[in-house]
Amino acid sequence: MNERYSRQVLFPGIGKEGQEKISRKHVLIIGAGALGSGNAEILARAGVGKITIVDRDYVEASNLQRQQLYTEEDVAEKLPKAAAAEKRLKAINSDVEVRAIIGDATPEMLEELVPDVNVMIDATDNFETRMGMNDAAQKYNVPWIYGACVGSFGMSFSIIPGNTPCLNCLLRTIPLQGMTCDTGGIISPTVQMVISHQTAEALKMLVEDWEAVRTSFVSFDLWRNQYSSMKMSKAKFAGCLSCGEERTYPYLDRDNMTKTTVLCGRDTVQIRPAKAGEISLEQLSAQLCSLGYKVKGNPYLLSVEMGGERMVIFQDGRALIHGTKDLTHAKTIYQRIMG
Amino acid sequence: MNERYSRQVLFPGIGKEGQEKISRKHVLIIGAGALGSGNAEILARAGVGKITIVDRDYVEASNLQRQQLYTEEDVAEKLPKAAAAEKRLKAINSDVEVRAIIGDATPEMLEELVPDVNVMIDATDNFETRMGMNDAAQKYNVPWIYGACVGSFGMSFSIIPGNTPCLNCLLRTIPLQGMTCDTGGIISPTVQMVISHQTAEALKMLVEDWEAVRTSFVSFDLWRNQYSSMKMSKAKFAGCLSCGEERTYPYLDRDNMTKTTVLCGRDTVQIRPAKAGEISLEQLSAQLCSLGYKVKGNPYLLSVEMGGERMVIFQDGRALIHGTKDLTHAKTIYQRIMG
Amino acid sequence: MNKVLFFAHLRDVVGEESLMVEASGKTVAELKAELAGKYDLPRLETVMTAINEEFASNDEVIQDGDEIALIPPVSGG
Amino acid sequence: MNKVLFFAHLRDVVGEESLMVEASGKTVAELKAELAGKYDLPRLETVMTAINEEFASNDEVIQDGDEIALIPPVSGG
Repeated sequence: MNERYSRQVLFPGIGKEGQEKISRKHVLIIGAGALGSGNAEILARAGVGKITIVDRDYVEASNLQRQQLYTEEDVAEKLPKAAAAEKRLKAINSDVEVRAIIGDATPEMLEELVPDVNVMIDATDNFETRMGMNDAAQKYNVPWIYGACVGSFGMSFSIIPGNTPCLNCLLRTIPLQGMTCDTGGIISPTVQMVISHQTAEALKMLVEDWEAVRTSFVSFDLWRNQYSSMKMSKAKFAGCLSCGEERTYPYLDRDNMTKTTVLCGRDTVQIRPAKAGEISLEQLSAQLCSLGYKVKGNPYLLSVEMGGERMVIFQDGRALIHGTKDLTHAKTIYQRIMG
Repeated sequence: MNERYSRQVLFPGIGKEGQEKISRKHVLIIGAGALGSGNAEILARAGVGKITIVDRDYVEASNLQRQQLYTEEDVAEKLPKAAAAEKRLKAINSDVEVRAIIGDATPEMLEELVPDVNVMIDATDNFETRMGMNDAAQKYNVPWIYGACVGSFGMSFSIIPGNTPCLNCLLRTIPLQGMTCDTGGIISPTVQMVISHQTAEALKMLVEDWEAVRTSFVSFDLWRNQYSSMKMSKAKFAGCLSCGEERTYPYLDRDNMTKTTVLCGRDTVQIRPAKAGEISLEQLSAQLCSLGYKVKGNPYLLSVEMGGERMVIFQDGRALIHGTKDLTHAKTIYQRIMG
Repeated sequence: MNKVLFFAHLRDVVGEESLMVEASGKTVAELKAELAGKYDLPRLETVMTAINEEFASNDEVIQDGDEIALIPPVSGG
Repeated sequence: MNKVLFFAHLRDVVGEESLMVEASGKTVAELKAELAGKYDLPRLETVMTAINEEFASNDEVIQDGDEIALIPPVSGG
């Protein structure tokens, strides 16, 4: 065994045998933002055989406060996050095979990637992608670890197909608007604590210590000194369309996904959420104002200035992003605000 | 305010005013190992005005599994940790003033550094240095944050002079042998969770949100899914020599520190612990054997091969390190095993 | 009586970490509807509920003395 | 009866996460001495003790039903 991993091999939960298992495993990380870069760094240092990391975004100045793989140089070069992550991960551990994918984790991509991996880590920033990951995990029997955070509040839950409840059991539907780091802010310690939980769970899964895997749903608030551990045995929903007996994997179906269209000749992208529903423009407006965005509106729509683009949001959740023709970029902007 | 910190300013616990305070503060980090490198990265990303980081060691291959500022190149160059940390911290955030000190955090050094800082972070690996930090913190009225970990087990406690109990109240004496990462192993998620707690507390102190500072002693085990929060109001000890009414700051006194002497012409350093006491050679031998060290012994002493050096430990805790004349290096080796 | 604990932004909206309410005999959904009306809380349908630190569905009936926690799933990452 | 919880390496030595013992009327120091003898536990003098999640000194007297946690300070970092 390599001297490099000696302190980890000394830990009885891993040992020599565990380290050998880790070195042969493949982890898929969806997202290379705060959670993604931190998870990837820890797993690369731990000597995971192969890491595939997927992200659609590039490195910006506002990422540096919490996204640990990136430097000021990456911002200056506007590197895609997946590419910048790959560069740093290789400098950290040249033993690890890193595959960086610059793109959106669509149902098609998940169906291609998930069957080949041992563990998947949630490091995305929206529930639509998470529900796709949840369905793919159930379909291909891959354990995955939900993680999310905003402000000083974070949460994590380990999902093992055939054993634990799944994310769709818990939520039953995609929340129409989740709190994101772009609306609620974030401090780096919160990110790190979610990562601690996710990577501890990942290591247990990689060494196949299934008994040690946490069965409770953890949530915590570092500023308010709260920590809660919720038992989940009653959460499994027999009629769940993702993990129940009559499963259909609804979130692997394109028809149930957010739709993005370029509006011809207008330098504008239209975003239509999968599920129509009424959002409270008044609440959203107050929230965005308090965050310092320039917001104008009437009872039917809101118009928000965001750097180079302007987003117009309608009551049914539909939006127009003016100033871009890039579908992925437009979706990123939308989900940053709408979750 | 810089766009760079926008997500942190959005968090109500920080805000614009908090960010300005952070940018004017000075944090002292004792140690640039696992806890030190992680704390330094988070605080540099958060935009702390000045960070002073002290470490006596250089980067080795076995550090890379958990010490997040370092790369394979730093190992190849055998860079001192403080210097390697400074290099990476500057690439991450050129706004932050970084002072790297390559050396041992002796009482003299602490007396020189502590009066100038706003917060001190414990990232050392032994109780002797911690007790010195504790005394210096009390003497110069500087809040500091204890943190430690081994295996999947970690702990943290915020110490505010004049308010909370101090480390000497809790321990009353330096533990003769603490569990270290060199004897019990360590996984990176444990390190990260201690760092999460330490940096959250540091941010509260830097923005002067004293009400939010955690008053309980946190300990947790990530592999065993335990989390405990111990109330500490009854822990303050009136007769404490570090924070009580008749305080003497015993651990700022050279006479109470471990003594290191080069034995003339023998390429050997003698280490004499501050406090004489009987250690169990039998237990220590069993522990070191199970960790894979070559150990020989008799009822009076143990002899342990460790890389290029050989350490001979006597029943009263005294040790000879053969194969070096470097006092600091010898002390490092000793405290790695003895805590 | 029942203690209701609020996590994340729910706490900011309510302005308290916890409230004492009379919820015995009500379902989780009924309690959520009542709180949503009183405090202008957004989208409580997808907020997870724990009764005595155990996950509870929206149709579970609350007993006297039960401690209820409302934990909103967040999407940041 | 009293439940005693063991953290970190103490748990490895004892082989259990917790034990039920009769400690009512004993001081923390007495309980430690008893456990140290029974399980070959090292250096319990500096192990921190919580009674019902509150720090307890070595001379505190344990009541029936108190839950005791033994938390060894560790030095790794």
